Amino acid sequence: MTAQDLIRPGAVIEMAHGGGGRATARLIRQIFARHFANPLLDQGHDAAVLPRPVGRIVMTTDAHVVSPLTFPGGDIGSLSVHGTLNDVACGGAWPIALSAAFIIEEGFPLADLDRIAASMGAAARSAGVPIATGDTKVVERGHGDGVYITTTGIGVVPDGVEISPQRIRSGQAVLLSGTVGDHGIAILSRRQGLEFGTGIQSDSAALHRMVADMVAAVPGIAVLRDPTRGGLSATLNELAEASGHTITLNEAAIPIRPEVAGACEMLGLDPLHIANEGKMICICAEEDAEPLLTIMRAHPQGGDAARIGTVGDAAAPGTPGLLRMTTLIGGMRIVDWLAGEQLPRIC
Amino acid sequence: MTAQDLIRPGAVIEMAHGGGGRATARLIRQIFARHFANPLLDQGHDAAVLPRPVGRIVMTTDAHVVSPLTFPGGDIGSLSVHGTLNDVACGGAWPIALSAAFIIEEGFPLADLDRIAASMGAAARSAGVPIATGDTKVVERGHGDGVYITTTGIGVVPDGVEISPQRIRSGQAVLLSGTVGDHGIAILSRRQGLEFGTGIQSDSAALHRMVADMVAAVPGIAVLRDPTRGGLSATLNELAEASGHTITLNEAAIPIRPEVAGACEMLGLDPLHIANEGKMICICAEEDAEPLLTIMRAHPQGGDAARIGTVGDAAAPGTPGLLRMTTLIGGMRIVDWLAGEQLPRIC
Amino acid sequence: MCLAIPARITALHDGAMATVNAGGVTRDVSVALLEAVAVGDYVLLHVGYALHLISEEEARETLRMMAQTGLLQDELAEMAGTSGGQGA
Amino acid sequence: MCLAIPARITALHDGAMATVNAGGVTRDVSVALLEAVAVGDYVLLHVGYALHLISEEEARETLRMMAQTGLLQDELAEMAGTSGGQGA
Amino acid sequence: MKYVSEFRDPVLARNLARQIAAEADPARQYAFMEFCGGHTHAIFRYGVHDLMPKNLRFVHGPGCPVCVLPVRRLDDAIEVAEKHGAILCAYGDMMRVPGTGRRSLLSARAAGADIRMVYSPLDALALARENPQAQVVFLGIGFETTAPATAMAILQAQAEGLANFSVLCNHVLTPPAIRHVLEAPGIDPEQAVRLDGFLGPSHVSTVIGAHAYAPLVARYGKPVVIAGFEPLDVMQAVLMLIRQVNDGRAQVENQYTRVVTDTGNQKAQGVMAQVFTLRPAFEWRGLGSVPDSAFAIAPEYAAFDAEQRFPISDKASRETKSCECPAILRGVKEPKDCKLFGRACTPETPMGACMVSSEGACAAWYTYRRAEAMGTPAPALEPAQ
Amino acid sequence: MKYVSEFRDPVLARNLARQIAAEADPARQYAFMEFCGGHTHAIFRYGVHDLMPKNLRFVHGPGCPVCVLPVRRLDDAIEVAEKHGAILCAYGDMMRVPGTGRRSLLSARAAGADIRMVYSPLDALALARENPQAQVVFLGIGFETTAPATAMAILQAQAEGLANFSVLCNHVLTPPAIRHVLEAPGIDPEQAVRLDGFLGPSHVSTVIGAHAYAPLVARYGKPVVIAGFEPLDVMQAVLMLIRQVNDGRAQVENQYTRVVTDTGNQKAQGVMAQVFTLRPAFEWRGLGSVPDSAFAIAPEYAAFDAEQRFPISDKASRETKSCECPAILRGVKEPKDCKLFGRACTPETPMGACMVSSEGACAAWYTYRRAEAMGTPAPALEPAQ
Ligand code: SF4
Ligand code: SF4
Ligand SMILES: [Mg+2]
Ligand SMILES: [Mg+2]
Ligand SMILES: [Mg+2]
Ligand SMILES: [Mg+2]
Ligand SMILES: [Mg+2]
Ligand SMILES: [Mg+2]
Ligand SMILES: [Mg+2]
Ligand SMILES: [Mg+2]
Ligand SMILES: [Mg+2]
Ligand SMILES: [Mg+2]
Repeated sequence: MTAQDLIRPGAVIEMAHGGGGRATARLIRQIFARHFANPLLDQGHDAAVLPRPVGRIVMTTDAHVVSPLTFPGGDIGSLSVHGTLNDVACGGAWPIALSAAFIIEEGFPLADLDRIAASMGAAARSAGVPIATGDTKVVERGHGDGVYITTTGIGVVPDGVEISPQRIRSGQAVLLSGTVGDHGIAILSRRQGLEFGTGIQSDSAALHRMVADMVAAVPGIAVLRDPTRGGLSATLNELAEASGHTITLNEAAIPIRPEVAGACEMLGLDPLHIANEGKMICICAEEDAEPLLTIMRAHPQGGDAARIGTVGDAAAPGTPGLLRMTTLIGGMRIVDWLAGEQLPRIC
Repeated sequence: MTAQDLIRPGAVIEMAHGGGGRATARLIRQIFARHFANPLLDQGHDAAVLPRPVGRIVMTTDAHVVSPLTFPGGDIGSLSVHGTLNDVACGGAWPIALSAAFIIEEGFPLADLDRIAASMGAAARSAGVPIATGDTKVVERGHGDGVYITTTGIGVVPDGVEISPQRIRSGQAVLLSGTVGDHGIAILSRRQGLEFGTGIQSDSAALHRMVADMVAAVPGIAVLRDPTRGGLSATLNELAEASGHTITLNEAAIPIRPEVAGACEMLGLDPLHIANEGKMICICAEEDAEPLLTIMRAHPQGGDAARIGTVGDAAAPGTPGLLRMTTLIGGMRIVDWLAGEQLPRIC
Repeated sequence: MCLAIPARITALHDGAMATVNAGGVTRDVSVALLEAVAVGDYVLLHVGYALHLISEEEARETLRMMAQTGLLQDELAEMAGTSGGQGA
Repeated sequence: MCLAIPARITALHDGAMATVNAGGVTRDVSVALLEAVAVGDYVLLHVGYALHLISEEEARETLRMMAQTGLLQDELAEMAGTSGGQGA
Repeated sequence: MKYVSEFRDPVLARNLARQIAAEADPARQYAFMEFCGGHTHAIFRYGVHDLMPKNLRFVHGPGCPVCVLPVRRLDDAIEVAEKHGAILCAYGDMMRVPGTGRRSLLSARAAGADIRMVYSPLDALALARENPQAQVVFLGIGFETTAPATAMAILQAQAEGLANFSVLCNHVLTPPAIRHVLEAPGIDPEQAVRLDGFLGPSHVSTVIGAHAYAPLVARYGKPVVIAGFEPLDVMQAVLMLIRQVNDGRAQVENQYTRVVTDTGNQKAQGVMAQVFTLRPAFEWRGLGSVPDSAFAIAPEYAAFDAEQRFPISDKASRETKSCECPAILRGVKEPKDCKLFGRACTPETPMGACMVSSEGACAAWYTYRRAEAMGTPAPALEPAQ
Repeated sequence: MKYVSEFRDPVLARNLARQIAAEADPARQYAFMEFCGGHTHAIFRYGVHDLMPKNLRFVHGPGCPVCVLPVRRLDDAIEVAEKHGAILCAYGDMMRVPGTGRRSLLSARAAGADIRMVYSPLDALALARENPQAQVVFLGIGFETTAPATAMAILQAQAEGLANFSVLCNHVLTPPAIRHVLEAPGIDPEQAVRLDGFLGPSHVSTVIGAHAYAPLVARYGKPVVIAGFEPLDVMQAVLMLIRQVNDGRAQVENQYTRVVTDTGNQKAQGVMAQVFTLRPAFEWRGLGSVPDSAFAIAPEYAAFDAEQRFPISDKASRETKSCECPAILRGVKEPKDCKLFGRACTPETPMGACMVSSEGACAAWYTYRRAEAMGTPAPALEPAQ
């Protein structure tokens, strides 16, 4: 039986595809194994055996529940690869393997699943990282949202690299690899009931190659972090809190596409709260800032890299570090965490 | 703010808990970090850094979507630890770290989440394996089923251990570590609309310690596999197909609790299709069978271990291996994969 | 379509309902299709209804006949000094 | 509650609807609250309705006054040979 | 499990096998039809075949209600759920059966219809109570074993005034079907199956009683031995059939005396008589139209009749082309005679009902003995002892 | 973005700051109330404070419809969704506002109520069209800016004959609220806030026109300068207010001439007059009962009035105890005067509406300047230039 037999017009996921019987085996073989094919996955065990790694291991996981499943610039398949590779890269590590667990809703079109798996396989291949093992579950209609994908990534950290918020120090530079808010606004533009037209594409991309070059040039980078859910503000607030230092941004220096700014004006959103999926924050010594920006800009994902702020004084003992910003007009304000979920507003 | 503030009576998961802002940070801190506390997780990064491992790495992942979330003998929290540790053990490996990704439905009681996280933390501690990193997503009401947990495990395989269906040979013995069907029947007994009374408890348990002893004694074990979803029949059919060998079971030798047999009679189910979550199939050389059974029986999880079958001839080239069984009355039949999902029937 | 299993009545309830135990599994079922039933009786259970009483005596007799059949044959064969029926 | 943004009308449709472009973002909105509107007009957009036309001329005048205010002050200061107003 | 395990005993099985081998006349061919799918299932699941002499053949009869239900009736059920928005309740057995265009209840559910698997009509009643704003339709299928429970549910609904409960009634009757198999109307006598006797239904007989088969035996001169569903029951009944054939007798005999009496369950018979009425004829898959072979809901209970409540459309229902189920159900073909068997048609991708029901002949052959059926070498059989 | 970016220009901001510093009389204290939450938001988000002289104070007024909506009206909305099973449509702004027992629309949704966030009343109309079997209720809140859209939706529903659409109308009016702040009825004059003038509403004024404030200015002798919502607009309007104060003038002036005219949008005014009727009085959070300050749906459109359609119960709605919102909304207290501010009450765990709305004074202080408000040392301010 070929994939075409399984993915015939109108065919959808049924509970049987998750029952653990032959239907499950066939689904895995005809969709996932076909699109992800690589020597590790092809071992066909419940657990993949990887060669002995050279260095410390980094491990990270992310559940991807994006809606809609396909959006300008990507889909949940490629996103689930990029999102996890970037977290591995945030550890200063080179990714060596991914796992992928699918939770699929009964009734989900097999053709859509095939498309998503193809995109996921392509993203992993283009990143050069195998999807080594996986799992497939089917849940009843009304207990899912098409498909959820949890990817876990492992990588190897070169010796001498010690990425940690504890290494944040006064006077360090805060770099950002490109424009803010592209992913979140691309998603919002396709949300039911909110559709608006825009040329904005998600920035979803794998950053491990750029990061590898950065780490090779400056092993002493203090922090790498991808500002995903909760945006720049959540990520930098976390770092300010964890490090006990005030971080001051310069609003005028933060790269943003005009359409993203426009959509934020329309929906009453702060672009600093909007998710990114192909951006990296880097905190480094002042003297490393320019060399790192040069390296970032040499990568397609870092073309708009900019220095967006500076680490300030350590906060008073017992008080957390603050994130603040010099505004466009030269005032100063706190940049707070997003309170609750991101809700478009009219006031 | 203490956990008691978050988990106040009647408090439920809201979308904000997944928004990536302070509510997410607090949820993670007050529930997950509290129950899972260990030095790796406490690094507090998006990616955990593990010490340099000694040996090849094994990686496995499983999405857990069990309903009901709590069942006799366990809950989704402990199950998600055991299920993945057992897959690591199936690689002949010693588990060194777990990741845990949560997909939580809006409206899910925080007290239930706390209980599940506590059970998960306890299972990981008792297994001696840290939950090194995690992720939390919240989906809208009607897009989940309380909570789904995807765990990924990594482990280290001792040199010389090569678990693989390709090493199955004629004449090898098929061992099973205990009774079949306990988990699946414990779950079914609590399914809505099917409730029946039974003393059956899920067998959910971590088997890596038993496996470590087995592998230490017999590094040449051909296959280890936990017969979970799809039961003994799915797992052994997979092995028969992958190895190209016929496997013959002896129905009279397969351990089964009387209540499990009774429930299967009542629902018209085949116990060989029912899921187990604390059992291990081992295929080994004839002469290793008895020593391994002795080791298994010395562990609380292997008390009922038995030899249940024998690997037969290699199938004709181009035809897959078959799984068959000498029946109770001395006839012979094929044991097929479960067709479709497991449906209680009346005929 | 006629899957039915033997179960023992362990309790009787209002509305012609009863609790039964089938091989260690308990469930509430209807006994409305039976004329009379008592705790301890074995019944044949089908789609939530008890369909018929099971006769312990008849069951024993059936088993006795099965046992005897084979034994008789063996004994006859032994007596005749030849081997029994050839196993299929 | 009064978040409203400037947008340019790019097309007019039946039922007093129009497509607008706001900073590169397009959306269909109602222009039923306006007396008259033409493609190319800038309008103030609020909860899916165009609320008022924006006057380019007035906007330019406002900006001119802002620019002049400060400049005037600087020039006066320069003329007087003293420094300008102290920044807060 | 009492009354179960004893009847799977390997020592007794060996005894019975020896006795059968001893008594079967090597000069004869024995062809026995097990009418019931339950027997088919037991024969395959326990490998009873392997304990039988080579000159004895089981012919698998039409006694699986899932298998004989015409596609049209399943299409109706899907329509009731999809077009009329009812909550359709069905037994697990029905969920995977392919209707027209290979659509099943499961695939209709995957596509959004509200279809629930139930274990008992009592569960459907409970759903009707819990969802007063919805229509709850119970898909009633089965022989005389199952029909009384459906009738009871209707009486219960009436007593409770449950106005949102109804039954799509497809209950069928055993004796008329046996008669039909024997008469084989319109079938070339050369093509009709040669039968030497019947394994009589187990659980149907608990309801209708052993006497119900007497007129058939008298008329057609074929022995009927009512047999339990455990493998030893089947073997003992085979022995009893062999003896009747060898003796030239044709009688109703009862192997399953622990549950089957001569007159059956008269209370259950009464309930069926009250709630149901005989359809003048009913379409059986494989058998065609069989007179007096099915129940409809009696006019007094029309309020609970889904066929009355919902305007069920005329539609072009289609059996899968080249599915040989009809011939197999009449006992004149075997699954291996079907071109689709084990290739296009498997339990995961069934083309006919006989491949879905675990009592269907095709499913049984595929699941338990496909190596033989498909002509690949049968695995070497260890000695049964 | 045209008409936006220009009004955030740092060079012009520096110019305006210098001019204000130059013209502000160091011997005076200036207290200007920005009536609108939109101004409050702009002042905090852009740090306009930091560009103002020390003797100038912004007093944050009651012009945030989310903040002034009494808990009772929110409880009603939750009741309509929970008890009457309606699909309740609300702007994102309302979703997190705590009602009685800290229940919000979001928590009611998490508990199962069907509550949808909409961006426009047109979205609510679309939902009513798509769900003909459900009741769709639009929670209408907002000032004169927002009310015309609600009125248009009602007219559209009428034109389409959408029988399942209705509006829970909470629209409030600006001039009566300004009058109320100035009169401070029942407030000890010592406690009443001293104001030197008003930043007049931006977008309300596009609808009602600049002339609408003339009677207030005439009667109370306080200058009003209508100002745009961009930071430069605010700064220029402040300069205009300082000049009026310095000159001893009290006039309506219009800084926001690019959108605000003397007479406003007369078509919008006409639509409001057609669909709405004035309530004799309406309860404002903080202000108490304010005469002639809100719209109800006119009797001609009663079919679209959710207050008429649903039997909304009398209930014991409760504001959070010790929440100082009422005093803050009158301008007589500041968030830092509230014991809960930044401790029990934060944007994640708001105790009052002023902490939820991004236009609320408490949320603005917490989000943008809490270091100062909570007495921890303010972060050192880099020079504005
Ligand atoms: S194998 Fe399939 S298609 Fe062929 S007769 Fe059987 S059910 Fe019909
Ligand atoms: S801080 Fe909270 S409780 Fe205090 S006045 Fe503001 S909203 Fe009310
Ligand atoms: Mg992660
Ligand atoms: Mg990530
Ligand atoms: Mg798995
Ligand atoms: Mg859904
Ligand atoms: Mg990250
Ligand atoms: Mg796994
Ligand atoms: Mg597993
Ligand atoms: Mg994450
Ligand atoms: Mg649910
Ligand atoms: Mg496994």
